Amino acid sequence: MGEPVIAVRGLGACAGAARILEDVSFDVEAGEVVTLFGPSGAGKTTIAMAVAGLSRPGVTVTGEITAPARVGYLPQDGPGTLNPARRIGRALGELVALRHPKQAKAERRARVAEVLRAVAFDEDPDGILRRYPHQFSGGQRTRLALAQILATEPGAIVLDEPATGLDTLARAAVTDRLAALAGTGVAILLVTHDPVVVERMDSRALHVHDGTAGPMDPPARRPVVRLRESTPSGGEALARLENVSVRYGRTAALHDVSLAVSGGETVGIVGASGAGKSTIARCFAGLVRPARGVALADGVPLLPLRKRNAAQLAAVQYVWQEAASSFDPRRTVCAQVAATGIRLRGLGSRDAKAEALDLLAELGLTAAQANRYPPGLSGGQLRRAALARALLARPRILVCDEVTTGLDHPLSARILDHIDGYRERTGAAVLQISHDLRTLLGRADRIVALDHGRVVETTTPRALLSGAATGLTGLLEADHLGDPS
Amino acid sequence: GGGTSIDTFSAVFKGSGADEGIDPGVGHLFIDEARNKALYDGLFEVDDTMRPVPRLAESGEPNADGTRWRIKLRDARWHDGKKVVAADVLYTLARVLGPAGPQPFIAASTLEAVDLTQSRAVDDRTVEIALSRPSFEFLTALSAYGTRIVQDGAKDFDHPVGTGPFRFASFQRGKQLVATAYEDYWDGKPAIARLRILSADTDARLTALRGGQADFADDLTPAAATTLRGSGGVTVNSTPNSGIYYFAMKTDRPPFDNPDVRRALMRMADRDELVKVALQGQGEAANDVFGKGFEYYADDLPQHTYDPDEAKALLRKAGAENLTIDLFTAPAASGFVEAAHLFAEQAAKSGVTINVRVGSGDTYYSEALTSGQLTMGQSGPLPIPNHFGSRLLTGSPQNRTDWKDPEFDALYGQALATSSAGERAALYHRMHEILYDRGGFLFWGNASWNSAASSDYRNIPAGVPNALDWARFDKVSR
Amino acid sequence: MTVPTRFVLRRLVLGAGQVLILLALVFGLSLLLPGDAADVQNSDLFSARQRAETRQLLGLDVSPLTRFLTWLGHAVTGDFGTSYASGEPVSAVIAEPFAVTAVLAGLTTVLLIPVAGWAGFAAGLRPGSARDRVLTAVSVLFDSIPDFVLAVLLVAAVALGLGWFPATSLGVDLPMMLEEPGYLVLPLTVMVARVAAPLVRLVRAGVIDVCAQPYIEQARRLGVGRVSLLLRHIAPNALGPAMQELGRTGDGLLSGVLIVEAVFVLPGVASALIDAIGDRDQPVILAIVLITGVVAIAVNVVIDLLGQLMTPRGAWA
Amino acid sequence: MVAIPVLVAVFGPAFEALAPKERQVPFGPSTWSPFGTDRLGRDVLAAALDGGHTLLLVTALTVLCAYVIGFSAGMAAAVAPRRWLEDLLMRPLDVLLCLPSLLIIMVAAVRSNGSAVAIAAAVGLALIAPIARFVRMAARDVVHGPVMDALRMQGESRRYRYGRYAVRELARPIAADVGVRIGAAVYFLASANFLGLGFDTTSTDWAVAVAANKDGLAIAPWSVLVPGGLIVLLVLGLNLLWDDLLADPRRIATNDAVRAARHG
Ligand SMILES: Nc1ncnc2c1ncn2[C@@H]1O[C@H](COP(=O)(O)OP(=O)(O)OP(=O)(O)O)[C@@H](O)[C@H]1O
Ligand SMILES: Nc1ncnc2c1ncn2[C@@H]1O[C@H](COP(=O)(O)OP(=O)(O)OP(=O)(O)O)[C@@H](O)[C@H]1O
Ligand SMILES: [Mg+2]
Ligand SMILES: [Mg+2]
Repeated sequence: MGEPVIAVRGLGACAGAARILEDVSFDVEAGEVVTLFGPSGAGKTTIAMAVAGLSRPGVTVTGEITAPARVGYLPQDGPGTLNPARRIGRALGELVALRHPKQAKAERRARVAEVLRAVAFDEDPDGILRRYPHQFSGGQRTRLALAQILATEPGAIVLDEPATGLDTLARAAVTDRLAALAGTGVAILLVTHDPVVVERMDSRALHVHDGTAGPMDPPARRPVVRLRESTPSGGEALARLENVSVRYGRTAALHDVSLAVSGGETVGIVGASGAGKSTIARCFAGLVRPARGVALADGVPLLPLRKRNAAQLAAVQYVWQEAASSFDPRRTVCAQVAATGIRLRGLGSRDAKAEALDLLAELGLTAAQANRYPPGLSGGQLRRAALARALLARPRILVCDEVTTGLDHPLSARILDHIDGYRERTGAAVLQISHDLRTLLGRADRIVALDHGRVVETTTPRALLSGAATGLTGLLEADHLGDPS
Repeated sequence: GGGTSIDTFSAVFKGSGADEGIDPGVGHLFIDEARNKALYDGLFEVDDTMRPVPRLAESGEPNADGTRWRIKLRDARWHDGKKVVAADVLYTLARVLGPAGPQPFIAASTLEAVDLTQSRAVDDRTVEIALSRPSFEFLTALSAYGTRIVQDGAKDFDHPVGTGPFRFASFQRGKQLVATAYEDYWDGKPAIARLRILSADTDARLTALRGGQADFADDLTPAAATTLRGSGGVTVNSTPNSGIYYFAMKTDRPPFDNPDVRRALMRMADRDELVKVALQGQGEAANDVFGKGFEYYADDLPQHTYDPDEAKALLRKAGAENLTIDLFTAPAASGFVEAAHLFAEQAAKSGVTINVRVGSGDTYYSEALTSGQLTMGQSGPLPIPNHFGSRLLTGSPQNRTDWKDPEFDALYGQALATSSAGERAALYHRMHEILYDRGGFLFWGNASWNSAASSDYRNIPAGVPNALDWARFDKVSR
Repeated sequence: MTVPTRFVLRRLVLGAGQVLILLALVFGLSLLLPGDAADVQNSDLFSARQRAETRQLLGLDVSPLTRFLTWLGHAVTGDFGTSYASGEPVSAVIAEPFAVTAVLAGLTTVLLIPVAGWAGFAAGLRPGSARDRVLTAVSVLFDSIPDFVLAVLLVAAVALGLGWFPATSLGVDLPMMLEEPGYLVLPLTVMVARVAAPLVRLVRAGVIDVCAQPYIEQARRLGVGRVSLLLRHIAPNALGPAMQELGRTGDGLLSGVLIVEAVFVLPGVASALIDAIGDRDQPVILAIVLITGVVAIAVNVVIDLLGQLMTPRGAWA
Repeated sequence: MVAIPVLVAVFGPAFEALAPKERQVPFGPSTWSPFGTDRLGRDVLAAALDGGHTLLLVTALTVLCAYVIGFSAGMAAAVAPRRWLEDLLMRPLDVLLCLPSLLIIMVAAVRSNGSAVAIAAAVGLALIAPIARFVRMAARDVVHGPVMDALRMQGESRRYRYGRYAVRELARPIAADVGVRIGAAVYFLASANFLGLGFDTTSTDWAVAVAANKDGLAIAPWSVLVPGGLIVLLVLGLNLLWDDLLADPRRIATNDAVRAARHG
């Protein structure tokens, strides 16, 4: 073997007095895939950024890193790397041209289509090319951000959670593609918390834990799906969509979707990236106005967000898919979480703060972390803070858009336990949007599958596992769930 | 004189945009006058003491009672070669006394006494003008604004044909007049072959002169004059008694209907300080009578002095203590607002509160004519009889002090009808005494008029504005 | 695309209304000034009777509303009436001012965009650097020196001191000016300095903000060339606010250029307007405001259109 | 840098009281300070000491009021969910934008007898439209971003969302803009005076002084340079100060970390 493409020696990092990383060393050779695997807040992003040659505000990095001058880097907040003012086709075309300046237009177009296919955009490339980033779903944007990197064909890539928000099929496609890329001699450093990715990539995994990185045993056995004893309440549906259709300009995102969640029930929503899951959530949150149909809470039509009063706001809470970008960067996380309590429940600021800190602690955030500004927290930490912010309102309807992406298994279990506990205590209706079918199977009372904006299946986990649900077999197989164990 | 000819001479005057014109019957701005002076001639023009001197006329003689004036014309030619004849004079008079266009003829009121039906051409070069009432000051009236002679039958005043030293070439309103030397000018061909009269704002006039884009700049601020004095290659002319600054008390309404209040005000003004500050020292204190340095000026009257205590006493006498007065002013001329505020400070020493009200400079004089108690103004040089006639008679169109005094009116009528100049002077003196004692005008300063020219030239015009020697470029030489 | 067409159409329809309101407002304001054209023309020498005659001859004795509507009716047919002050047709009065201003404004814009763009980017790309400090200081300095001081100093130093350029354009008409561009150098310098100063600061602020965005970092990392990075990636996101400032042409042309016109004796629209206001010459005032208003509103439409195109976040509707 | 003009403005009047009151020769030497006298024969330094507080106060208030209104209008337009609402807000402002500001100021000055309040209001009025357009443009992204929705969902008051969050988020461009507007406000009157549109030129207000004394630029340069210099210092200083204060969020995180380190 030749020289490693990426060599990290004695990497340390500290933020103020806190040590984030300690003596991390590893190599990535050409054609090799190294995954950094570990719990949220362990320091994975810090390592990835260091390798990509980026400094993190407030963090001082020590140690020695050898890496090629040009490393393709996908930050954890992938969508943020898309220029909002440029059409995707143009943006990718430009990057392709960087690599092949003399290419003819047609060839270039073909190359762009190829890159898009690599990140699992199969259909209608023309329509896609003309769109601006804000016209895509969260997962689609992450993939587009990845596509930008692939378009430049770098010799080394650092990817921070590329599979966030990807459905299992897309995830499979993307990981396969990355594996193939490694086959062409590209060195890949991958950050993930997702054991499936680790496994599929056939990579060398490093376990990042408390700021240290060590070799890892083959990924832990994925937990066996344990089905929840479903207790269908059968009562009046608390949250309901009636024949809802949503359009974004000329793109139709939902067609005639009906859906009901009763109090005390968890309904999981699954579907390919771009299927319309977030749009459903946004209907409840009052962020989009259905072109047809209504969203109801307690039988009463939901108003657009800006028209809701405090009680109505508190009743329906939504956890953003891109949690990090829903925080005001200039105000401490704790204050932002507490604000919910102050505004929606009329708590005093001291009480609200205490309650916020308690809740955050329960979700695994220390007081010190909570008192930082958002840029000082890891992606997973912010996601939990976003959940806390919603929970503090004591909502009757909680809509979670991929709250557990980017969280390692024990932590996500803890989060979901908390949500379950809350649901049971208060009889709230919970809508869980997730790509993590495995987890969802164990948590949801019912699962709604979406495809191209239509409900294709509404089923229970049990029925699903028993193979009765045909619409989801693809997703199931991609997650190796096809064969019930 | 006599030297080489001057190719092009550019003189820059204070411009006024679309207002400007070259119709000699209506133009009333200084720049209009400068242009008219280049293109036309009047029968008479006034000299620096405001005494009429013959120009296109050779002489003017009244009959015994001053009701008919016989005027002999000079042997002069129009720019188109025609001779100047009596009919031209009669046509000019008929024009300015006839129906006006959108812009009135200025001389309509000064020449109001002319009786056209009785006037006639005696021969080609003699004209007899009849007046409806006697006036031995008629020649002064004939030298006023708007009286320059136009050709008989002239209609097109956009392409003027005059008798003046320069021949019209082109005119752009608000920008420039170009004129060329008229070889057959009766007073000799000008040395300047091509004369440009340009209009520009105050600062631009200074800049243009300093930058060599203009050879002559008129109406410079005191500061500009000071600046230029310090720089070489430029000669600054400062003509005294060229602008008379005043406060005008409306004598027909309280508190100024009481002569003692007027007397008090005359003692409330520290004229020296006003001149020093408002006129930046470039002028002299005035003495509440108009026309220092002009014919008939009463210069034997003792100077009114600043005496706050005396003013207070007078006010007490008038029962007008703790007086509050509105002083209406506007940035209509340089130094107005400054003078108003300064005067307010000075008056405060006599216990009088003066509220300075600042109006719009564009319409100030029209507004000030009728409104307010105390207004201010500046007057260009004007023959003293004209000053009396246009501002101080009961029916005067410009009666800024609403001065209505039968004794005064009678004296004026008597003066006009008096053929002896000495006796007239005595009557005017009487009138001055009245005004000095209890008139409505508080004349506080006689400003100098600053103009400057490149030192390359000689015989640069430097008369008081409105007078013969002001803005006369036909004698300029190298 | 059909949607922007609709946007433009609707804005143009609204624009017609805006111009109408603008004209009405300006007319109303001009009435609020004391006196009228007859009063202004009245010098120290006219009597009240003469003024009344003048008023009648100018048609000032009819009600202002009638005057306004009559003017408007004629203006629609392209006839702007007759100037009160000079008695000439308004179109003749304003032709040269507009030509001068068009040249001045056109050249300024041509120079402004590269100057302000360059300086704004140069400063914004390296905030805190010496270059930035200098550029910021210079632009703030230009912004805080009154234009007339700048103009007068420039004239004193460059024209009178060094004699490089003529100090004023006194008595020079437009064709001559174009033949001998020396006349335009100083006025343009002042204009560009004045207008560019605030723009530089807005561009700089925009650039700094945009450069901190992850998509710019990413583009840079992916090896996008400098030029493309500036023009295609940073500029569209950073220039919005600065363009809004550019959109102030309406008032800018009318009042901002005034100083330059006055100092350098350039007979442009601004001086023409001020003269007309001074003369209470309403036909001329209205004609000037009509034309500049149309231009300004059109420019605003274009700028809003560009703004939408450059940052396509909101939907057309 | 800001300190000098502010100190002069605040403490100036006290020192100014020591200056001789009688008028000297305009644009001449002065008995009291080396800067000579101004157009009115007052000591230049004394006038400058006296004129700061009005300028500071009037400009600050004018820009503040214009900003409050312009900001609200621009922000409301940026937020407006309906096109017609936005048009309702912005189109009248476009008209205002085309309105010759000098005409407004002239009318205000003449109609109010030169009252400072009326003139300041006119200047403010002239500032509103550009501010509103600017704010609308700058705010469009911010008000439609997820943070704004999140704050809304938290029930944060409108005042907090727009008054605090949006302002903070827009602080940098707004600061740049405020600087521009202050410059504009200060010199509106000065320019108007330069052109002889004329108001009361006897006040000692720095901006007015610059205009009133411009005649003397060649013979008594200090009469323009002292008040002018103070204004330049003020505007320049404010801008540089803002630049330092308005760090980006990442800087805040850094400072935060440094603080944390210091405390243990
Ligand atoms: N500016 C900062 N000041 C203090 N601590 C910081 C700062 N930035 C990051 N941290 C802390 O450093 C730790 C490592 O963060 P990092 O983003 O590398 O974690 P991660 O492994 O990527 O987590 P996740 O999976 O949640 O993204 C976290 O606990 C985070 O709170
Ligand atoms: N503003 C928009 N304009 C146009 N199209 C949009 C817009 N937002 C979303 N879409 C499209 O609507 C569809 C549904 O989007 P949505 O965000 O609901 O997907 P999703 O199921 O949440 O996907 P993901 O798992 O990637 O988050 C997608 O195809 C997306 O491209
Ligand atoms: Mg991370
Ligand atoms: Mg989504």
